[in-house]
Parts: sequence; C-alpha cells; structure tokens
Amino acid sequence: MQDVPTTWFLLLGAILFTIGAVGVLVRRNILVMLMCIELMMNAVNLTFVALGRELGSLTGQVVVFFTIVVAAVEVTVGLAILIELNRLYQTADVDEVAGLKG
Amino acid sequence: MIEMIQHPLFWLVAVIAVLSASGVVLSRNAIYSALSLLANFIMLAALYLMLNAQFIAIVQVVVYADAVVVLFVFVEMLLGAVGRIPVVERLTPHLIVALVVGFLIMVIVGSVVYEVPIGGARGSATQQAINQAGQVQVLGMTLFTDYLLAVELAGVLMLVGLVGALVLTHQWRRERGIRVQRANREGMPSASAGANRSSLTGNRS
Amino acid sequence: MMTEQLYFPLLSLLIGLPALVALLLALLPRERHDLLRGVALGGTLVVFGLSLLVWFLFRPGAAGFQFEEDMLWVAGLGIHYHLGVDGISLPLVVLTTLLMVLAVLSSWRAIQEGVKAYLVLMLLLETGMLGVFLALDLFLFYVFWEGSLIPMALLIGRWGSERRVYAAIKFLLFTLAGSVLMLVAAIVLYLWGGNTSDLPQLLRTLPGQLPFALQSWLFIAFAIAFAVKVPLFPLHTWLPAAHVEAPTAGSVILAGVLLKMGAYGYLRFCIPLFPEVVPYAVPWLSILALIGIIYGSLVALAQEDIKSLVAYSSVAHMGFIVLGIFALNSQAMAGAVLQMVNHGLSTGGLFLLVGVLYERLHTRRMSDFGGMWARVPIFGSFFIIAALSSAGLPGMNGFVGEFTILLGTFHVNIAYAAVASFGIVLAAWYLLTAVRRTLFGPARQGNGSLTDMTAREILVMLPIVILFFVIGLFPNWFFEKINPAVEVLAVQSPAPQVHVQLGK
Amino acid sequence: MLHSIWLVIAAPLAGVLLNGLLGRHLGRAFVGLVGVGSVGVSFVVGALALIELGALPAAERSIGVGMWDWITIGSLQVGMTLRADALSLWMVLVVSGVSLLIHLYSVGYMGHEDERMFARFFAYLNLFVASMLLLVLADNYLLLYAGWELVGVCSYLLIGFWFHKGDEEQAPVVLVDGSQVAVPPNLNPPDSGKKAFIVTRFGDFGFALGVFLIWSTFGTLNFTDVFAAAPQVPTATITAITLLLFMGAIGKSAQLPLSVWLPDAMAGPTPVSALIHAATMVTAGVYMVARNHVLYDLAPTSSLVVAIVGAVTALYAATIALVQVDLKRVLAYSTISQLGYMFLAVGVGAYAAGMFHLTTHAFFKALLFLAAGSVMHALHDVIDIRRMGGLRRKMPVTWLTFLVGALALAGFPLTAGFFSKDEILLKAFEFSPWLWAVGLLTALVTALYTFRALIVAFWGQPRDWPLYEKAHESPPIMTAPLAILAILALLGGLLGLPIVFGVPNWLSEWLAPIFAAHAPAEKHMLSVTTEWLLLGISAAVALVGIALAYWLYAQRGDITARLTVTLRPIFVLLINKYYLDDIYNAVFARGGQRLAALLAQGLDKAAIDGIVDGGARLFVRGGAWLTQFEDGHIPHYALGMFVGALVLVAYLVLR
Repeated sequence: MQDVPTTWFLLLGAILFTIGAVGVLVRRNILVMLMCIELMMNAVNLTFVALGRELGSLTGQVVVFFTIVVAAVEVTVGLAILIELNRLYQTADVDEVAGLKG
Repeated sequence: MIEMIQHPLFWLVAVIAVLSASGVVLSRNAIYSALSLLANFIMLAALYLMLNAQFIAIVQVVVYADAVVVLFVFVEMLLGAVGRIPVVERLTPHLIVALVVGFLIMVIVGSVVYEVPIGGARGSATQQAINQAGQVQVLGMTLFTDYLLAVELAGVLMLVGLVGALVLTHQWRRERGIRVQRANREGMPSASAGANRSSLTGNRS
Repeated sequence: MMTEQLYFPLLSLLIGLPALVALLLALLPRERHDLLRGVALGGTLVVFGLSLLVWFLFRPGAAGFQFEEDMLWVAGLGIHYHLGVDGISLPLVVLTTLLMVLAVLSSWRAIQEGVKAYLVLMLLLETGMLGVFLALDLFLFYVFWEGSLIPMALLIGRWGSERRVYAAIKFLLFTLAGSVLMLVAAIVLYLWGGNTSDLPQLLRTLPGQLPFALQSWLFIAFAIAFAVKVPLFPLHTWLPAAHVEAPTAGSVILAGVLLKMGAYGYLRFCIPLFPEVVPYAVPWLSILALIGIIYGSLVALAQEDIKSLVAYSSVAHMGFIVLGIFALNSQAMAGAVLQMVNHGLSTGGLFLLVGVLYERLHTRRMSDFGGMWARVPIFGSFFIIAALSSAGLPGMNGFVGEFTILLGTFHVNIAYAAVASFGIVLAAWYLLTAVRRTLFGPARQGNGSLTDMTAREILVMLPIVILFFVIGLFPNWFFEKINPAVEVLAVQSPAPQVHVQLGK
Repeated sequence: MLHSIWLVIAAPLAGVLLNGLLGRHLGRAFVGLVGVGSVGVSFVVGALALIELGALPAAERSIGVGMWDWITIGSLQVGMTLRADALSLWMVLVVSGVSLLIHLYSVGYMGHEDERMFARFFAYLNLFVASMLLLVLADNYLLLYAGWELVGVCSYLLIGFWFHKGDEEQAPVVLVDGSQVAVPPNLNPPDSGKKAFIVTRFGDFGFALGVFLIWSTFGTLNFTDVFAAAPQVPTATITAITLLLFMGAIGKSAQLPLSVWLPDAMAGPTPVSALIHAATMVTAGVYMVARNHVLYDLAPTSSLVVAIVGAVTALYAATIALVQVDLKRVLAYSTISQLGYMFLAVGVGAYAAGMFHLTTHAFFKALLFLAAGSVMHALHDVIDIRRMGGLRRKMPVTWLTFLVGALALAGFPLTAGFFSKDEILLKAFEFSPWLWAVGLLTALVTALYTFRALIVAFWGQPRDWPLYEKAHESPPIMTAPLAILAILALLGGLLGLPIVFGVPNWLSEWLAPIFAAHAPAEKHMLSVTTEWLLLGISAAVALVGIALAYWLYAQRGDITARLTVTLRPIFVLLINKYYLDDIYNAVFARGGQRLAALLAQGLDKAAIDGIVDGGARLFVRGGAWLTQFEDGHIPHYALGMFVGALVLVAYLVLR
C-alpha cells in the first residue's frame, strides 16, 4: 500500500489556503480575520511538511517550526493591537477602522 | 496496521479540516469560529503525524491548538458583544472580487500542484535515516547546529513580541490612547465624532 | 602631464576650506550671531585670498590645466579625484570666491533667523560651486553639481520671501530633471571611454570611438542639463521664481555663479567631448539663445517687480553668453567667458542694490518707488552705474564682453549678430525703465524715512564697481588668461568662415 | 604736447572724479573752478598740440598715441590709441573751446542748484567733454564707438538732470477765429533722457553692426589700416559698411527718421542743450562721416543717401521750427535742420565745408542757446515765446548777442553762418541743383523762423507784464561767454572765406591733408561768375527771409494771424511735428510695451509656466486620484495584496 501522495496534501493545503484567504477578505470581524490568517499559515505549513517528506529534507519541518514561532508571536501582538484598537474605536469591525490612509 | 487505513484516514481528516476551516469563515459568532479553528488545528496535527512529522504535530497541538486558540477565546471573552458582526450583509463589489480572487488562487495553485512534478535535489533525510536516529533527535540536531542562529533569533523575536504585547496593552498607554482617540475623532466624519467635537467646543466656550 | 612647481594641493584646499569652516561653524553656539558671521566672513575672505593666489600664480599664455591634482578616488570604478584650473574656470573661481565674501557681508543684517544654518549652507554652497569649476572628472563634477544644488534650494526655501517653497521646489525639480539626463550621459561616456570618467583621459580615448547617433544623444542630454541651468528659453521659468523669492545673497550667488555653471558646462564638456555634433547643434542653441535675448528683454520690460526684471535680464544676458560660446571662434568664446564674470558682477550688483532697497521698504514693486535719487544719492549712483554696466556701457565691463561676443558671432553669422545686437537696444530700454521708475520722477510720500546706504553696504558694492571699470578698461588682464583655453576649443571646433581677409 | 594728447581727456576725467566723488564737500566755487579749469587745460593742451602739428610737414600731420592694449583676442587687436591729426585736433579745439565757454556760463546758470546737484552737474559735463574728446581722438572704430556711446550716456544723464520734474503742459494756441490748436506737452526730463538714449541706441545698433562688418571684412579696426585696404574691397561691402555707420549718425545727429529725440532733449538744463544738443555731440555724426570719408568716397550710393537724408531733414525740421512756441524747441529744430545741412555737405563730398559749418554752427548755435538760457534765467524758466516780448529793453546784452546769433543762423551776409552755409550750397549745386534748391528753400525758411522767434521774444511790447517786470540782465559770468561767442559767430567766417574772395580758405587748407589725400580728383570747378551768382542768391535769400519775418511778425501780425487760420491744417500738422512722435509712440513705445506685456502674461506666465506648473499639478492630481484607493479600509488593502500576489504567481506560472 502506498503512502498518501504528496500531491493530495498539497491540494488540501491549497484549499485551506483559499478558504483562509477568502475569510480574510470577506470577514469584517478583526478577530476572525486573524483566525483566517492562522488558517492560511497552517495551510502553508502543511505544504512545507508535505514537500519536506517528498524531498527527504528536514528543512521543511525546520521552517514550519519557525513559522509556528512567528505565528505565535504574531497572534500575541495582533491580539494586543486588537485590544488597543477596541479601546479606541469600541468595535472590532474593520469597516469602522479606516485611519490607515494618507 | 495504520498503513492500511491511511487513505481513508486522510480523507476523513481532510474533509474535517476543510469543513472546520469553512466553519471559521462562516460562523457568525466568533466563539464558533475559534472552536472551528481548534478543530482545524487538530486535524492538521493529525496530518503532520501522517507525514511522519511527530515533533511538528506535537508543537502544533501545544502552540496552536492550546495557546493560540485559548488566546483567541480569551480575547473574544474580553471584548464581549463586539465580536458579533455579520458574515456577509450584502453583495458588494469587494466581495465579488474577493471571491473571484480566492477562486483564482485555488485554481492556479491547485493546477500547479497537480500538474507540475515535484523537482529538486533529494535530501539525505530519508525515511530510513530518520527512523534510525529518531525523528525528534534528528530535527533537534538540525535546529541546534545548522539553524542555531535562527533559533536564537526566534527566541529574541518571542521576547520582543512578549514585551510588545505588554507595552501595547499596558495601563499607561491608556491616557495617551484616549488623547490619540480624541485627535482621531476630530478628523473623522462620524456621528460620534461630531458629538465629541461639539462637547469639546462646549467646554471651551 | 607635468605638475606645477607647487606640490601643495592648493585647489583641494580651495574646495575644502569652506566646508571646513562650515564644520567649524556647526560647532559654534547658535546664539552668537556676530561670532558666526565673523567666522564665516573670515573663512570666505581666506578662500578669496587663496583664489587670488591661484590667479596670480597662474601662468598666462599656456593652454591646458594648471595646479592639477589627480588621484584615484573610487579605485574599482576608475573614478578619479582630478582637479585642475584653466583660463575658462579661473575667472569663474575668483568670481565665486569674491561674490561669496560679498554675499556673507550683505546678509549681515538681512538674515536674523537661523543664522548658523544659513552660514553653514552658504559655505557648503561655496564648496559645491568651486568643485564644479575645478573638477576634471565627470562623476566628481556631477557630485559637486548636485552638491551645490541642495544648499541653494534650502537657502531659497527657508530664507526666501512669500512663495519661497514653491520657488525652491521648482528650482530643485528643474535642475534635477536636467542633471539626471547628464548622469545617464556620463555613465554612457564612462562605459564607452574605457571605464574612466576622467575628462582628459576621455578626451584622449573617445575621439573616433563614439558612433555619431550616440554622440548626438549624449550631446542632447548634456545640453539640456546645462540649458536648464543657464537657463535657455523655454527652460527658464524657474529662474524668475527662484530669484524673486531667494534672499538677496541667494539671488547674488544664483545669478552670479550658479547660472555660469551651465555655460561653463557647455565649454568644458559639450564642445570638447562631441566635436562632430557641435556644428549641427550650433543653429539650435544659437537660435534658442537669440530667443532668450529678445524674449528675456521684452518680458523684463513688462515686469512690475524689480527683482523679476533683473531676473529676466539674466535670461537675456545669458543668451549672449551661450551665443558667444557657440560662435566657436576665439573672440566670441573669450568674450563669453569674460561676459560670465561681467554678468556675475553687474547682475550680482543689481541684486545687492535691490536687496538694499527691499530691506528698507519691504517692497519690490517699482510703482512703490520713484524719485529716490534725491533721498538716497549714494544708492542712486550705484544703481545707475550697475544698470549702465549691465546695459553694456563702454569703459565698463559689460561692453567688452558683449562687443567681443557680437564681433565673433558676426564673423560666423550676420543674422545672429544682428538680432543679438538689437537685444542691446532692448537692454537699454528695460534697464533705463527700471532706473526711471526707481530713482527718477517725483518723490513718493511713503518713502520719507528712507536712509542711504550704510558703510557696510557701500563696502559690499565698492569692489564690484571698481571691477566694472577695471574689466572695462583693462580686459586684457583677463583675456591673457582666457585666450589660450578658448583657442584650444576654437581650433578643435570647425573654424569660422572668413569672408575677406585683408589689411595688416 | 602732441604725444601727451591724452591729457586732453585725462584732465576732464580728473575733474569728473574730483567733482563726482567729493564735489558736495568742496563748495560751489571750487567745483566750478575744477569744472572750468579742467576743460581749460584740455583747451590749452589741444591748442598747443594744434600749433605743434601745424609746424610739422603736411604729410606727417598724423600722430598715433598709444596708451595701452585694450582688447586682444587672437586676431582682434584693439588698442587704447589716440590719433592726433588735423581733423581730430580741430575738433578738439572746437569742442574744448565751446565747452570752456559753456562751463563758465554754467557756473552762473546753475548757481541756484544745491551743492550736490551743482557738483553732479559739473561732473556730468566734464564726463561729457572727456567722452566727446575720446570720440574725436579715437584711432579705431571701437574707441570711436566707445566715445559715441559714452556721450550718449552723458546726454541721457544731463537731459534727465532735473529728474523730479514732470511733463510740462503747453497752453493751446488761440487763433483769431477763436478756435484753439492744442500744443503737445513738453515731455518730462527723465523720460526725455530715456527716449534720447534709446532712440540713439537704435541708431548705434546699426553703427555696431557696421563696426562688426569692418572687422569681419578687414580683420582690423584701426582707421589707417582700414582706409589703406578699403580700395580692394568690393563696393557693395563698403556701401553696406557706410550705410550701417550712417545709421549711427542718423541717431546721434537726430536726422530723419530718428530725429524725434532732440526736441525733447531740451528738457535738460540750457547749457546742456547748448553744449551737447547743439554744438558738439549731435555733430559727432558729421565728424564720423568726415572721418570715414575714404569709405564714403568709395560708396557713392551711401554718399547720396547721406546727402538726401541731410537735405530732407534740413527742410523738414526748418518747417517745424516755424510754428514752435517754445524758444528752445525752435532752436532744437533749427539744430536738426543745420545738421541736415552738414550731412548734405559731407554727402556731396564737401567734407571741409561740412566741418566748417560744424564749427560756425557750434559758435552761433551755442550762442543762441546760451542767450535763450539767459532769457530763461531772467524769466524764471519761462520759455514760451508767447509770454515774452519787448525783452530787448530789459536785457540788452542778451538781445544783442541773440541778434548776432540769429543773423549768423539766418545767413546774413558776412557772418560766420553765411560763409559756411554758402560753401555748402555751392558744393551742393556742383553736385546737383535739386539738392541746392532744397538747401536754398531751407535757408529762406531758416531766416524766417529765426527772426520770427527773435521778433516775438525781444521786439514789440511785453505780453506778460508781471513776468516782464521781474526780468533782469544775467550776471557777467553768463554774459561774458555770450559776448565771446557772438564775436566768434560774427568773425568765424574768416576761417573759410570763399575762394572767389581771392583769399585762402584757411580751414579747407588745414584739413586738406586729411580730405585731399584720398579724395577723388576734382570733378569740375564752377566758373567764377556762377560762384558770385550763387553767393548773391544766398545773400538775397537770407535778406528776403529776414525782411519777410519782420513784415509778417513785427509789421503785419494781422496777416500772419489770418494766414494761420487759412492754413490751419498745415499749422496743426507742423505744430504736431508731422505726427512722427505720435506714430513712434504708438508703434514702438506702446506697441513694444504691449508686446512685452503679452509675452510676459500670455507666453511666459500662461503658456510656458502653465505647462510647467500644469505638469506639476498633473502629478499632484494623479496622486490625489490614487489616494482614493487608499481609503484606510484594511480589507481593501488586503484585497490589493492578494491581487498583487495573484498576478505575480500567475506571471511565474504562465511564463
């Protein structure tokens, strides 16, 4: 019996990534947007690990390890910003937050 | 034995992962989103196990499913009702473009993944080599030799993130934050801003 | 090439000293205005003295560069730190150092805010300008060229009058747009010239190397960069804006030195580097210069703002200089070099005088002046003398320059000379109109409190006026140094047609 | 003294420096002394040099005095070199002599100015003398041009000397039928000076081109070299050169069509009008043509143009002088007319006659102006002859001297003007009877207008009694120069008596080495009878003119008045100076201003700067337009990011 083909993992990664991307784009809740970003990251992580196995390289896993570290930090800081933002605008709706312009 | 059910298991996990991911996007309540996210993370951990990446699978559970999701839920609790924002109210151009872009991403990435053979040099970390030394040990050796600097930097990054989060949410920021908020409101054409301004002028006069 | 008997790096010192003084100024306390001014004045005086030393040590009658300094600057790229002075740059160097002394002196009272920054910028500007005139390496030249741009823009932008920021940005953008083209052309030359940007080396290696079409493009790129600076019609509109808004000393330096950088560029780079293209370019540039002469004069006539009038007169005068340069014979070219000095002195003098007036009346509108000669006789005399010098009165500097330019041009093309000569009539018209509206007529009510020029202001004008007459009466002191340098160019370029050669 | 001829220029220049820089601290007496003394030195040096030159053999009477090399560029070599020869030294003597007298007169005339203005006046006047002497002594065209321009500047400064004065309105002429004819106002001094400078500079534009053409043709600017090489040059080139040089003369000597500046130049102080705008500077054109007679002889066309312009101008200006109400303007038009005579002379090749008339004209016209100045001095600057009358009783010296000047101007037999004018007419007749006829007609008109002015101003009864009561004779420092000039105007004719008198024509012989050396062989001599006849006709015309004036203006004023009504259109035309000023004003002055305004506003501001600023605005607008995509909505940014990523990936995949 063969292992599950790497391509399937990659396809799954692609699907998850797309779902995350669409989520980031359509949701207005900043919290959910952050979650969707995590989804996308995980999709990428999956791709790394799958390819790492295919190529017999540990580098994929090493990268994922760092990605997870970065993701954790990102979430921490992101949520902190979210709290601060909430303090300023009393909302988590991105449509209400439009200060980032020239 | 596990080899036997590998395929059905993959399909099961994959379907759950996609469903839970969709749940993250589609749930009106952010708590449900967070819970869906948790499910998704665990499914991914399972996939990592299937890919023979035990260490990553454990880290996935510990960091993501544990810490990150807990953080999300925590913040959701902290913010309370503000988390309830409808998923889609109406069909805006933005929404259409977003969906088209998403679709295109899937088509392009999917077709590439499907069509293009995986090339590149094969590494030395074959199944046998890993099995001999043990998965975590090999990874650890790699991390603390070849990627030592990166590991150290990752540590520094976490420290900076920690301090950053603390600074951002710390109490003394609040005073200034309100001032910034006032200033921002001054320039913002919203009803509340207008009220704010009038109160300010009222104070002055 | 044999170096001079002096192994002392005189030119480097000349360039570096203002920058060093600027550094010293930066270290001094900002409240001690008079100390700062004194140090700056002392510095510019020493630099002026050094340039005089160069002037008197310069051997007349010899072509080629003197006081050369050459060392590899960016070794990997073959870029040299190559300095040298010849008969074309020497008068301009001395003019620069002299005008800097006068500029510092003239802003003694006019600048009261940000004195330190002002003086530091002035001295950096001096370094930049001297570098432009002394650099013999394309990239070194470019560095100084751009380097002189920034202090000037800042001087206009900070110490100018109402629309100073507009003027400063306009000045900066115009010149930058031009010099970007020059940079590209310089890089192409560098690549074609065997990876060197050293001007004498390029002049040895380039002839015959460049295809004609490429030469033409390079010429155009250089010509546009210099045309902006000169400025030639229709690239001149930054000039009135910059002049009108700049502080007095800024206007003096702008008219006196910065405009010369463009004309100098034509002589130093355009003509020797692209000898094959030059004959084809002559009609274009000459006609632009002629348009500049007539157009500048007429527009000057219509100005209400006296500074604007002097600014447009610069367009006309610089037209004469470019016309002379592209007559390509030694008379017109030597005349053009001398005229650069003349224009620097007479227009610089006019700007100084307008500044004197502005300090007292805070207006530049000529309808606010009138009948001043009775009230301020010293000012009036200086103003008339400067205007007449600018109008080319014999016995003064402007005459010698204009006459030799026109004489040389006439030899090459009668029509050009005829049109340009008509410009002299127009020059008399607008300058005398300025004199008429400023000094003559019944005295105006509001100008009752007007005081005449102070001793310091007279001291500023005196060297200029003395030079008017010295150059007008003894121009050979200058020509003996200028002639060899321009004769080389006149020989390199196609010789003018001689109609009938008789007599003697 | 010949080799120190530079002293002639240096002395007045020293006066300029002294009076110009320190004048206001020195006191009037000292300033006057410096002014007069320095010109006196010039005169003495000039006279000594002339005597010294006369002692030399005729062939050697040309001395070049080099001072320093002025401009040397390759083949262009111009020296600060003066040339002392019969012509230039004669001019030196005339210029410095007349200047000396006028300086002396000015001490009195300008006495009421404050010290600063007094010193300034003498500085200018000395500068003028130096420039004029440089002009006549120049050894090359460039130096000549330099002097030429410098005298123009002095003229500019001196015309505008009273720079605060405004336009002077003139009372309209009331005719006997009650109708009025408006008289154009007198232009204010500063604008007059400006006008003079610019109009003459227009002529100098041609002069400069002529100098360029000379260098381009001959490769040298020295008179001697040019004259030596001239015969080998094609006539067309010489014609071009001479016509261009004549353009300068037209401007400087106020000939048609550039004559408009001279009447307005009368806005300057009267000694200036006498010195610059009658005796010396305006004759520079004549001197220039005489100096270049070698070239003009080679270009008959140019000579003809010179003669015709001269003749036409002579008549044109004389007719205008007939109706002027301003005494100085009568004299100004008379000057233009007499300059026309001189050009007629040099145009027909009678250079010595031209120089002779130049000399006598300097005497009698300076005299007339100074006398007019004396009148102005007495009447507190009133110059309108309609307010004078009967002045001969109050100002006997002025009256007598003015009479002498008028007789000379009118060509009364045996006065200086008679002989010099007659010589010109004689030579004109030789050349072409038509030109002679024009000259004769002009002579008649000249006698008429001269005595009209004289009679109206000095004869009859005072018309403005209060003014008359205040009138007084001028102080001796003013009347002494008048007397000397009157003697010269009477006896100046002795310098060049007609050949038919059987005595040598001294001036003609003195100048012979200059003019005869290159002159073509005499064409034909008139018979003695014809000469006597012509002389008689000239004398008769002068007498008839004077008599007619007496009859018209002193005896039968009623006829004149009715005549004016009958000939009203002509009268209006003349009083408006043939409308030449108005045409120039409309076309050049106002047209130029309008063109300038159009270029400044329309082309420079709107078009060129519009393009520049428009380009800048385009970028600003573009930026503003682009910022609308940067609306601050994070999902929009995110979408942009995704689209960008998508495009990049698509590019990489589909490449």
